[in-house]
Amino acid sequence: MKGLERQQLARMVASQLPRESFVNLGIGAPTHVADYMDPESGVILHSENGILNVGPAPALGEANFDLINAGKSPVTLARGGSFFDSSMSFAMMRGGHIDVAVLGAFEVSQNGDLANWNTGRDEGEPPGVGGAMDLAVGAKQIWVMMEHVTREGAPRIVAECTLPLTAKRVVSRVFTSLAIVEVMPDGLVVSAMLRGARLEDVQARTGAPLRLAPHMRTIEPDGKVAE
Amino acid sequence: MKGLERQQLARMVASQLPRESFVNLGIGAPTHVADYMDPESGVILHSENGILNVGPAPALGEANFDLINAGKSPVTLARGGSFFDSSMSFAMMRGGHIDVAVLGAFEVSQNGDLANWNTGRDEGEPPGVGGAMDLAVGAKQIWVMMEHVTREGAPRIVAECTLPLTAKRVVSRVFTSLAIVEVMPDGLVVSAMLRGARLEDVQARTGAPLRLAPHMRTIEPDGKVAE
Amino acid sequence: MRNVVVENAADAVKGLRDGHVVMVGGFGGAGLPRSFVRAVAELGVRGLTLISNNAGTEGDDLSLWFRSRIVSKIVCSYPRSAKDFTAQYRAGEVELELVPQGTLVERIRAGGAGLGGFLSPVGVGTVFEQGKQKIEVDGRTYLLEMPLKADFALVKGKVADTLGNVTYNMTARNHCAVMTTAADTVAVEVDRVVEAGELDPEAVVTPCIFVNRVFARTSS
Amino acid sequence: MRNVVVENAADAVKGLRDGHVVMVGGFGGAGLPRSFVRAVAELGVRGLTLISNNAGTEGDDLSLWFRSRIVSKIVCSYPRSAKDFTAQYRAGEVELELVPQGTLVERIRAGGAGLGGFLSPVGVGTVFEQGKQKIEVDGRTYLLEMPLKADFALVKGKVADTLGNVTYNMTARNHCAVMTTAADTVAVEVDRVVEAGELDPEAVVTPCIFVNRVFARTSS
Repeated sequence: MKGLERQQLARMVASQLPRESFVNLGIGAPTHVADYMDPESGVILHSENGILNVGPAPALGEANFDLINAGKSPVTLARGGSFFDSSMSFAMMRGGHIDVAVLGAFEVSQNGDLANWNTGRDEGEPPGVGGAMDLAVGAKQIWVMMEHVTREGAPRIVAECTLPLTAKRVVSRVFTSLAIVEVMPDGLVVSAMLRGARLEDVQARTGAPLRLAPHMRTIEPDGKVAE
Repeated sequence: MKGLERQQLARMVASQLPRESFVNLGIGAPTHVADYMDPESGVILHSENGILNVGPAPALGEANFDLINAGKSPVTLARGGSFFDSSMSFAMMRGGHIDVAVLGAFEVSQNGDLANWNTGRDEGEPPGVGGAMDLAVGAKQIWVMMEHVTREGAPRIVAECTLPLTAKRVVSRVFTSLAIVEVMPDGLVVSAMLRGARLEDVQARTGAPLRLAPHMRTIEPDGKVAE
Repeated sequence: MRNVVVENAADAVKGLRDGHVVMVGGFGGAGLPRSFVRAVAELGVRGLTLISNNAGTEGDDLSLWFRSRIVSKIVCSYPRSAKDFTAQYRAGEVELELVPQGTLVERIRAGGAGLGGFLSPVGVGTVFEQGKQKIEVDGRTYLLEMPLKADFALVKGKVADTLGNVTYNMTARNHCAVMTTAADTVAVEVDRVVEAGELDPEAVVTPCIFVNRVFARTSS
Repeated sequence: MRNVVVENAADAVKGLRDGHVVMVGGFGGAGLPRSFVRAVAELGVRGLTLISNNAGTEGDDLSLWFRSRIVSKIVCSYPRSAKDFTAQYRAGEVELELVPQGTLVERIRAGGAGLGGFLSPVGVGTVFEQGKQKIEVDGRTYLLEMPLKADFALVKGKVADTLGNVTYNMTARNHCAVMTTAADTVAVEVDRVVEAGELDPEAVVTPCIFVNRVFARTSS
């Protein structure tokens, strides 16, 4: 079953962000969400190294290495943006001022536990945590975007995380290459599925019980979500 | 025995401030220290409501009610001054960044306990503490300036404070209308006395044992201290 | 695009209800949002908990709230020279939680920054340690101080843009900046509103994420 | 009048000794004081504890300190893509204290602000709670985090005046501003020095009280 590519997944997430919300896009795949955001949405992007209202990537040759995002890529400042120090930036995050943080993940458990900072494998590098935990604990809503299964085909949505946790009971919604899954107090609910997929297809690739939302939506192969 | 007037006391304290030090002058009598400071001393004044490098009082008619000191009197900003919020201002104080805080006091004990926020009497007003405690705990050196005795003639330098404490073991030096008293680990040491005063005169007006410093200085009636 | 400018002070304080916790900026008159103070007095609410450095002195400052009897508790550092508050305090009609100023502002910052509290050396060995947990770290004693949050924060800025970025005027910044971080609804009274992009991004003191409503005292 | 400008980077790091704790600003290359990094590498000191967000990548950044083997411990949040550090870490030649970034910066702020620690919700239920005291407040669990202080803080500003007031350039502000509050000796590398009074008092980010030495990369 062929799921959404990374770019289509990014488009899907972008389309779901609340208008005029303050959003932090985590390092990696979530960064691409910015490329699909409707400028009319009024969404304001935060970067934890000290920017509010991050603009698009600079034109070729116009990068300024004092103007980078949390992934250390050059960015620009949008109109009405501001700079601040890390202490204020993490106060924004930990203090619940960010409406949505979109994060990548290795695993999400059925009760919203998040594992996204450490693969638990020795990859020849020391561990690094960066700002992952602060975002995961602090933002009002934590959305995860990830491939539905690992490269080996194992579920990433699991009954219980096996990898080192980033935070417990924080994820509220998971966007995968196959579905949108809501983490509810009484379990996981699929609120949208890729066109052509059936619940049993998605369930077979998921490590925890799923049920369908009363109002199901369809994800088009280009990442658009039809009501 | 006639001691220094408030203005002469202020001149004495001003002359003792270390060159280029960062100083907070408490509300009340300490405020007058600013009037006697040598502009060449390079002393930089802090005000806890968010100013570094407080300048002199404004000319008549030029007061700006957004530019006030901790006593809510209009001030000016000296060249190279800056404004900041209360959170940074009290971080400066609590964090030990102020070299000297000059505070008024009701009582100072022989081990440096300070009582300067509450007379313990019902004066018909609710209690108010302001920034007194933060300064008393945080500055590198706490200097007190006060009349040597109360209006009724009772000592203000005492064996043990009777009034509600501001902080314990914080005062390092007391400037009074009669003497400069150093608070040492092994007791109070008089390092300067008003011209014509004898140790027994000062001791008679002090509630804890005093001894003379090996090198005594003389305070002139105008507040100048002769080596 | 986000635009948080409201047309009048009443709109800025809309939703403020009986029993709410309200932070009000200002040190003396500097940073005091006078239009909001009046607007709240006119709401007819009751039983507010007021968090502010002072309790007003007289006239159209926070005295107004005490004269209108809308405050049941105040958390502050210096409620002196406050005639109306004093009368009610002495009559036992209003509760006072006195907090050293630096602890007050740090508790507000902790609330805004999502901390559960902090260890302060201030107040150890004084009456302010009563009722607080003492924690020793490296041989020094600290008091565990709790965060403060509010339903509303009302502060005074200098210039805001339409997104809600704010600068302050000189010492009027005082408690205002930190209060904007610690309330569900944050309203800022300013002298002037400009378009987004007109403020220097390096000189913005309160980024717009903290601000819900902006009211310009004089029209923009 | 106070004048903290020094003529060269070596003077800015003078007094930095074996075993010192040294904070170095920067997130990636932004805010990294490269002249100071080189100057310290040339001092021939040993056994430093380095507090910084990263551990360098390659070239003339903090990698230099690992190549010169002058660091015995690093406290940081993200020591990835750091070839020289990684080699020493894997060989057990350097100790790593990994700290979530927000906790790292808050611990530095606590050090600078004279706090004995703070309660953070970050890391609860993860490996980061190991060895830390847990404190429950209003039914929520927090970790007690300890302040960080240093002998030296080395950061990169944009413009400083002769008194030591500092502004930063865009995201180069990052950990630099807070590090200036938490060290005995604070040295700031800037692009340009101006006379006292030339900076906007409202736009100064680091007031001069925190700064001991200023070095202009290019002559003023």
